[in-house]
Amino acid sequence: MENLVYIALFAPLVSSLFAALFAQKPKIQLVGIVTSILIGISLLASVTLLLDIHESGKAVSVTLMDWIQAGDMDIKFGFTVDQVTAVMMSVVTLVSTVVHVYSNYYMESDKSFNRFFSYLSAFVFSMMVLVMSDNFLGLFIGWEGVGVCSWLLIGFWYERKDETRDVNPSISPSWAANEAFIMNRIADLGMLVGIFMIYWNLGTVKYSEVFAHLDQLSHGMLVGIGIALFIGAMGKSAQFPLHTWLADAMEGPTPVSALIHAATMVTAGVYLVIRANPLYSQIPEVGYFIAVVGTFVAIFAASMALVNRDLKRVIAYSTLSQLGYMFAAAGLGAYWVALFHLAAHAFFKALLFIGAGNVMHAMHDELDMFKMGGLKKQMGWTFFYMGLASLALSGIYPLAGFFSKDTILEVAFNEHTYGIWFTLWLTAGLTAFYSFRQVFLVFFGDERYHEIGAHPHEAKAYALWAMAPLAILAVIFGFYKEDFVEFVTKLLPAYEMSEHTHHMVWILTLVTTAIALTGIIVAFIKYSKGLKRDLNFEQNNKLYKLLYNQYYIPVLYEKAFAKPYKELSDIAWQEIDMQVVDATVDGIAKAVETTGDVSRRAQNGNLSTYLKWMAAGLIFVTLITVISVVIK
Amino acid sequence: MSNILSVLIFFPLIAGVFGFFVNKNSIRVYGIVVAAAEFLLSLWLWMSFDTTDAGMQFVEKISLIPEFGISYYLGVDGISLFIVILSTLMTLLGIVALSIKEDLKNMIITLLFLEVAMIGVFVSLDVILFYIFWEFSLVPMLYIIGAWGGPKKLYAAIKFFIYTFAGSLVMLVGILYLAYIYHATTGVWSFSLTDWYGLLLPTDVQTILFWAFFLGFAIKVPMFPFHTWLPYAHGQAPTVGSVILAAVLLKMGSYGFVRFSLPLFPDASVAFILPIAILAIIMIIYTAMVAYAQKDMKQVIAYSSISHMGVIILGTFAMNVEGISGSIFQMLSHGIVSGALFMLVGVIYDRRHTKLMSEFGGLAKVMPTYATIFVVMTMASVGLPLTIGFIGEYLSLAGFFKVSPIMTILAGTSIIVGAVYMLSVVKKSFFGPLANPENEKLKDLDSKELWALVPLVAIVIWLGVYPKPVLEPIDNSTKALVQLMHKKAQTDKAKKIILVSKDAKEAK
Amino acid sequence: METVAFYLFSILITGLFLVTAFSRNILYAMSALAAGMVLISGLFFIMGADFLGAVQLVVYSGAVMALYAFGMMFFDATRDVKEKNSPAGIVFLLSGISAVILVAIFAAPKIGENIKALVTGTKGADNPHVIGEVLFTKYLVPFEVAAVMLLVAMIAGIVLASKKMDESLSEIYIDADPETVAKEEQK
Amino acid sequence: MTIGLTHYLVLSAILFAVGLAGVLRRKNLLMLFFATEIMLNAANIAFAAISTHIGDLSGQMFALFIIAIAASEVAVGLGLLILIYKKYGTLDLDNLSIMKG
Amino acid sequence: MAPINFDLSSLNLVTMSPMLVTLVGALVILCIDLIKPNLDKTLYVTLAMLTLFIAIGANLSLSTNQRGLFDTILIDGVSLLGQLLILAGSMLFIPLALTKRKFHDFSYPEFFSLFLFMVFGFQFMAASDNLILIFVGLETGSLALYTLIAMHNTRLAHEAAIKYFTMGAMAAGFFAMGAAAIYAVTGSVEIFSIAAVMQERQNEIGMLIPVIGGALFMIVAIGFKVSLIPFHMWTPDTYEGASAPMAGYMSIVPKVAMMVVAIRLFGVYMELDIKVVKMAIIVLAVVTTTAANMMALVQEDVKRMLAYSSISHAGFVMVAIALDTTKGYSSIFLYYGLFLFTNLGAFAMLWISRHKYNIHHDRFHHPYSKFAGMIKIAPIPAVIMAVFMLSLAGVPPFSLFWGKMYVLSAIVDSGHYTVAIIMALNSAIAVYYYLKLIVYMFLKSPADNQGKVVYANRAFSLELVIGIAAFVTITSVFYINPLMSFITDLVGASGY
Repeated sequence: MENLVYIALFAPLVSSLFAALFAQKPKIQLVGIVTSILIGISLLASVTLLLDIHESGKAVSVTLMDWIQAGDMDIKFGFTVDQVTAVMMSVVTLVSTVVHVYSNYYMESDKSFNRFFSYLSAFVFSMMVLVMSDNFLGLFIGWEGVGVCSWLLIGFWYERKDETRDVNPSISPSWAANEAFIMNRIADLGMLVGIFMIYWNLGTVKYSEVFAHLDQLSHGMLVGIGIALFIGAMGKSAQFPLHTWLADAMEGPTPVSALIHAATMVTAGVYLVIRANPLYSQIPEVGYFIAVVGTFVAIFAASMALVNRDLKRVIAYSTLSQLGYMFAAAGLGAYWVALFHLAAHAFFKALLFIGAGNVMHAMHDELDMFKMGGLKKQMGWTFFYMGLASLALSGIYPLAGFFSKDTILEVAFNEHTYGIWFTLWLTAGLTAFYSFRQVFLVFFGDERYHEIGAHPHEAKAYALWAMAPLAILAVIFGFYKEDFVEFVTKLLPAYEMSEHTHHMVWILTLVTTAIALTGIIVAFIKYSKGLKRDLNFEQNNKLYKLLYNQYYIPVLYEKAFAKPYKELSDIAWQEIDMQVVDATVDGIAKAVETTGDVSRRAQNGNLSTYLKWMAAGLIFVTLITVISVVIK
Repeated sequence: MSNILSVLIFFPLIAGVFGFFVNKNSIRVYGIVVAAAEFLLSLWLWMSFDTTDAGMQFVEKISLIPEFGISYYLGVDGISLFIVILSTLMTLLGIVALSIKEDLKNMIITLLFLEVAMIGVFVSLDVILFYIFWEFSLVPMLYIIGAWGGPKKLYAAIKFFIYTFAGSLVMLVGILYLAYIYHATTGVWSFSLTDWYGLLLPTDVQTILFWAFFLGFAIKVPMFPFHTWLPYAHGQAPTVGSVILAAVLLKMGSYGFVRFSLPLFPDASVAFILPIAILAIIMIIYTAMVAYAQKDMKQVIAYSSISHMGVIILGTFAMNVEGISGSIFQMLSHGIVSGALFMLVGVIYDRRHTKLMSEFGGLAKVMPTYATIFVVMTMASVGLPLTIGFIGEYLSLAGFFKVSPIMTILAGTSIIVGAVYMLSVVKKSFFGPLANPENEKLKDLDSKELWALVPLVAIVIWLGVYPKPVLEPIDNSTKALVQLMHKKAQTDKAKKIILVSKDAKEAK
Repeated sequence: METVAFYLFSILITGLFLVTAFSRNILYAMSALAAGMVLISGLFFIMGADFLGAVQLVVYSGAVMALYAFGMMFFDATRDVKEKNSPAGIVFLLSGISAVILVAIFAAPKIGENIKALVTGTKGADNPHVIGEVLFTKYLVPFEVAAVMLLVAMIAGIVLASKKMDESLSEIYIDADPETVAKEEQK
Repeated sequence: MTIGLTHYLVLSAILFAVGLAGVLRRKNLLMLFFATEIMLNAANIAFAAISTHIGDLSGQMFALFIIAIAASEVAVGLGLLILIYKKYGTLDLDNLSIMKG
Repeated sequence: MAPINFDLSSLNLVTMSPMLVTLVGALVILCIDLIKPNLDKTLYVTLAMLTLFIAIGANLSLSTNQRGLFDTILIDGVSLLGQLLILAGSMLFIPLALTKRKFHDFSYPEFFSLFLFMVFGFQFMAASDNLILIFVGLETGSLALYTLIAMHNTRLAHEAAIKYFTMGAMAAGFFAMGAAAIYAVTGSVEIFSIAAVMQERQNEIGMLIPVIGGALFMIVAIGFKVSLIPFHMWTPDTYEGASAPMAGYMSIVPKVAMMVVAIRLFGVYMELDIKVVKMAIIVLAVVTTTAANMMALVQEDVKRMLAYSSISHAGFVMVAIALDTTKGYSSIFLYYGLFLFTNLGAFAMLWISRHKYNIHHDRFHHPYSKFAGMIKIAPIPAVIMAVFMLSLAGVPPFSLFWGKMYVLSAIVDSGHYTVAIIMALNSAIAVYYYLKLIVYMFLKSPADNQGKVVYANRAFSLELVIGIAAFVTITSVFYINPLMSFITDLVGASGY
């Protein structure tokens, strides 16, 4: 068993190092193949572990070696594969495998093909460390590791130059990469603080020991730890107000978006909350706060997706919105529900992104949906996949999204948090609308792509085949809900609906489905026949502009943080460091020298002056004695 | 070989003198061979070092001036061992990477003399001996900056010299006062540190002495607001000068805090945690901002050094094993990482004769290996886990969290602001289009540079993943140190804050 | 009698020395100095320090003044000297304060009453015989050293005033261009 | 009113001040040397008076040696003056100010 | 007239033997010149060396704490140390006469004779506690010294001699008046009996005022000789005008002699704990060190800079007098012992580069720019000069560091922390101007026509002296202990 753990963990690392060997060489197809196979091996190992744990019900723990030992701190590289981990591992490796295979197609003409695979596999490794670690600091390794890989991958096309926000809202890949990294770092500080609190209060950072001794801590301390860890989660999962990086992260190659910014990395925050469920279940008020934040992000992000024209950004906002759902569930104590939605979302959202990748290829990297349309003809399969994924996203029976999202709404209802329920319900409608707005704009209507001279074509067969597993899972995953619940609740607290909710389930489901359908229908009416732009509306409607400009938050951040920081830095350097601190030092030196220069004037070469000074010296010495007598 | 420390000190000295007789054309090889031999000797020191022993090892004591209690007293423990190795390593790599053509012979001989002073500082257990090496280290550095530096080299060199000299003179007065107290208490003169450790000082005396020593160390570290010599020194120094300055010389200050201030004045150290932590936090945040404002790549690294040293100081004043071990480890890590970064800046400076980031952009395309190593070092610098940079920073901050959570959070912003300026360097220099036509023909790293940099990359990752061989001896000695401090502490506050680790408590 | 003599002498000495210090004419100044010296020897006689008075008369008023007179002739300084004297204020201030300090030192303890012979020194201040005895016992060494000092002064005077000093071996001032100088140096 | 020691000492102080004033004021070196003689003579008076007063010979001896010293100084001083007179043709000390600063 | 009888052995003539040796040496040189003129100066140099050598021998053979010649001569540890330093400094100086080029002063046989007379005078200053003998000795030495300076026979040397002489004459007046004031209340001119009287009557205010006033006048006279500010004004000019070795010599030997006098005289005050005098000395010393350092900063000529630097060193050492501890007094001798070699070495380096033409500057012979890029032209001299500079700056492990450390330690031991810190920080100012020379030598490019200029006056004896000085400066750590215990024993034995 332990070997499987190591295989699952290190196969991606080997894969990454292998690819790194050729990082500076021109494309070698073998690299793509080998890495895909190695990730596939990791997938096999993960699934085997999953099944094994399913059978045995026992977690597998291994300790690789010592890491940090200082004072009373003893941190080892330890890995535990339990139910939650196994699910996460399987999801991660599955999506990773698909994305690796797909990337062979997507990146086929990129000159940094090998480098890309190196980064991508490194990401998988980091993600595996993140989910498999048995302690908070190990999690933090993965946490930062995925951050770096994300930075590398967002900035993959580093050579592109900076644009203004009007031309490219993300400015440039390298800019977006830095933004992502720094925003994550802000949150990581919170996480680090949480870890410090845990260490100094419990003397360990190992999950099992920490959770076993939580009762030793005061409530206030628990709240503190809970909030600190959640701040960490907010960064990685791009929750408000640290959300802006996610949309900008779409500058990375599309497979990256599929893997990192949809299926895996961004869900790390949710994973953390789920993992720390013994903690959060003791502090429901923090949980409620998390739920509220999640709910807010859900509708907030969905609203931005309504009007955006950028194919990938829409999906990014949708991801954000779905992450909100997950947090809502986790916050309300329904950890398995959150995990279930996490997995389901990973499948259909990755599918959606990969589909978007196909479209981009066809459109020569054009992302503006207003310049597409009618692609259904040329790209039947892609249309099929994306449509399927959109349906899943909208929560239409019998697709995976239906089960997961519906359960979240039920939980919200069950907790009597009707506000949350209502908001999420409304968001479901919005979700359906923007998903299908996208589908219709891209695949239906008039063929606007001629204007940009694109010659759309379907993706290669193996790429399409690679998408199949995701599509299949997006369809069938929902039916495994019962098994899933049974499996994970061995570890996570079982969440039981109250009697009342049980009675209401049917009504709730109907209501939810209804609003989803409404969304789809509205989208159909508005966009299936082609694009009719109301320029006046686009230019003058305040709400439209607000949404289109992402509530002006990026601009606000630019103005409120980035620019002042830059200016303050300049002041710190030019005004304070140079003019005050250094000038003081130089001033002292200067003063000494000036004093010397002045006093040498007494030495004017004239003997008479010298004699006078000597006589004055007598008086000076007398004065000193007199003064010292007087003072005494 | 029980006198290995003497060998370590005198081998480069003699080799440096012999260097005068080596032909100019062969001096480079000579330098590399000598530095490599010295490095191997230091590795041998490590190999024969008993990692379980927390006390001083390889002790040598020869009375020099018995009249005044001054002796030639050497010893090494876990705290100093690795800084010694760092010194020899950085000297070796510095010589390997030397790109200077002019007066190469003088440079290599100077470096060897500098090595003597550096090792001497870290293995001296006699305070006067320590002071001698401490002061003497300024001279070769002055020459290195002044002779091979940039346009403002003289200003920079003299500023460096006088500033640090002034600080250490106040420290000298402190040393003499402490010796006087020792004499007054015991009736004999002694300058051995181990003797002084046994001295219980009244708190008001501790306070005076603490600040006297503080000034010497703080200028060397350099702590805000005594830091302004550093940007000049780095900005003007040749690559090898910056490398050694950042990697080793700055560590003298922080080493001094650990070796002197903490065990000699535990109560005063505890009493002044607050002001020093405030200074450290200012160092961290403020200098990070200043670094962000820089236009010169080397200046960024220079200011980043100050920022990182802030974390080290904070860890030192955490008064618990975690923090102090962390800060010592961070000294090593900063030594390696900033040394490597300075070398990297030197690489591009050799090619383009400018360090202004506005001249660059898109370098990753023409110099991929260079960019890769730079990014690795950047990541180590910003404290990415599994690189060497994380462990020290984490432990230092974790240690200080026990003292003050709020201040630790403020100090913890170093991981954010650090990322801001480092990533902006990477972005400005390596990313974006290759706008400047002068950059199009740049050559990637040559073998000489690779030989210098690859070992550092290896160390960065090795110690990031498996720090135990280094951290364990450090930790052992730190435990002993903290225990000593706890034993010596007189005020209740100090007793409370100085935190002896559990296993040390049990052992007692 | 003593009182009258003292005041007379004091006033005269002070006046003469003031002339020495402030006269524009060297001759006057020197004459006043010589006269003052003579009068001081008079004071010594009043005090009963006869030997000292005699020495003062011989050495000072005789030898020293003769030397000065000789020097004066050499310098051809019989005419009025034009001096750009320093501002009198500072001079008077400094010397005035010095005088005050001295007076304070000497007058403060009412020395007249306080000073006693505390040490059994050599008695007989008025006896040249005793002085001779003391000079060749107790002060033998200073006396010999003083002899050496006078020898030194003699040699110094000879050396400094000799013709050999007219041309310097230590320094050659030339305004030639640096290259010639460098060549010169290289020889 | 008898003339006590104090009278002599005050006279000595005054003469010292006169000599000092001369030293400080004079620019002609020869006349400046005159003034230094006044200062030494002032000391002589003090020594002689004290010596007489306490009946101790050391004071007189001191005065004696001061006279000897004064004589030697004159010799050396005149030698120097001759030297510079030959070089500069004047004894004004204002001319002797090449070295300064 | 009754004959005066005394036992010759009671005179204890041996106490005078070192002085007699120098006196004889001086007279022999004088006589040789009279008998056979135009002998080569090497003869006189060697004769002078031999004389000094024998004098040192005579000195070392003396046992401490004896008086001789009617108690006028006092041989105690301090006087032995003082004489040793005077003789050693003189021995180091004399070989510097043998230069490659011919200079005016050394061409006189009288020079060497006068030189030995001067040493003779200074020896008496160190070996007596009789104010009369001190005064006579002082004047003997000083008058000879003025002459020696003038004999260099340059414009500047004449000016230097005149300035030194005139101020010296005034200082002599102050010395006399100070002695008179002290004599007035104590009735003695011998320091040991002065001390006894003061001890007896120390509570009488009428006693204290003249005693303190006398001390003030003495401070002026002593301050003039050891060049404390503001009595220092002659120092830079005289050093600049005198020949380089003479300047180096002046920065040590006369000062040592005067320091011994100061120790004897002010030691009485310190012993009785008269705080005002202590205060006056400390303030003067601090002012001296600080102001001299600041003025040295702005000099353009190395010799002048070294002049100011020796003023500041004198101030630094002067503090030790006010401490009244054995360690303090010992550290004075240690400091001057080390300073002797380093500073004379530095001046000798200037001497080696002295040439007769005013090619660098119409006034300065040793402007900084002359040494630019010296490391390229003459690496070993440059390194040696740098060693001297670093030693003067107090950078370990060179010799003066130990001196500085001992003085500072003595200051700290007696509780004057502020003074210690001011003095320590002063070293930081001082290091700037020493570094300036190093910067010129090592970090600047040589001027075009530099050529062999830095070697202009090179000769074996000069190299030997510099070699010895450099050796002593560098290897200090090995002999500090015996030296220090030697000094401490002697000083302690003298009751200080």
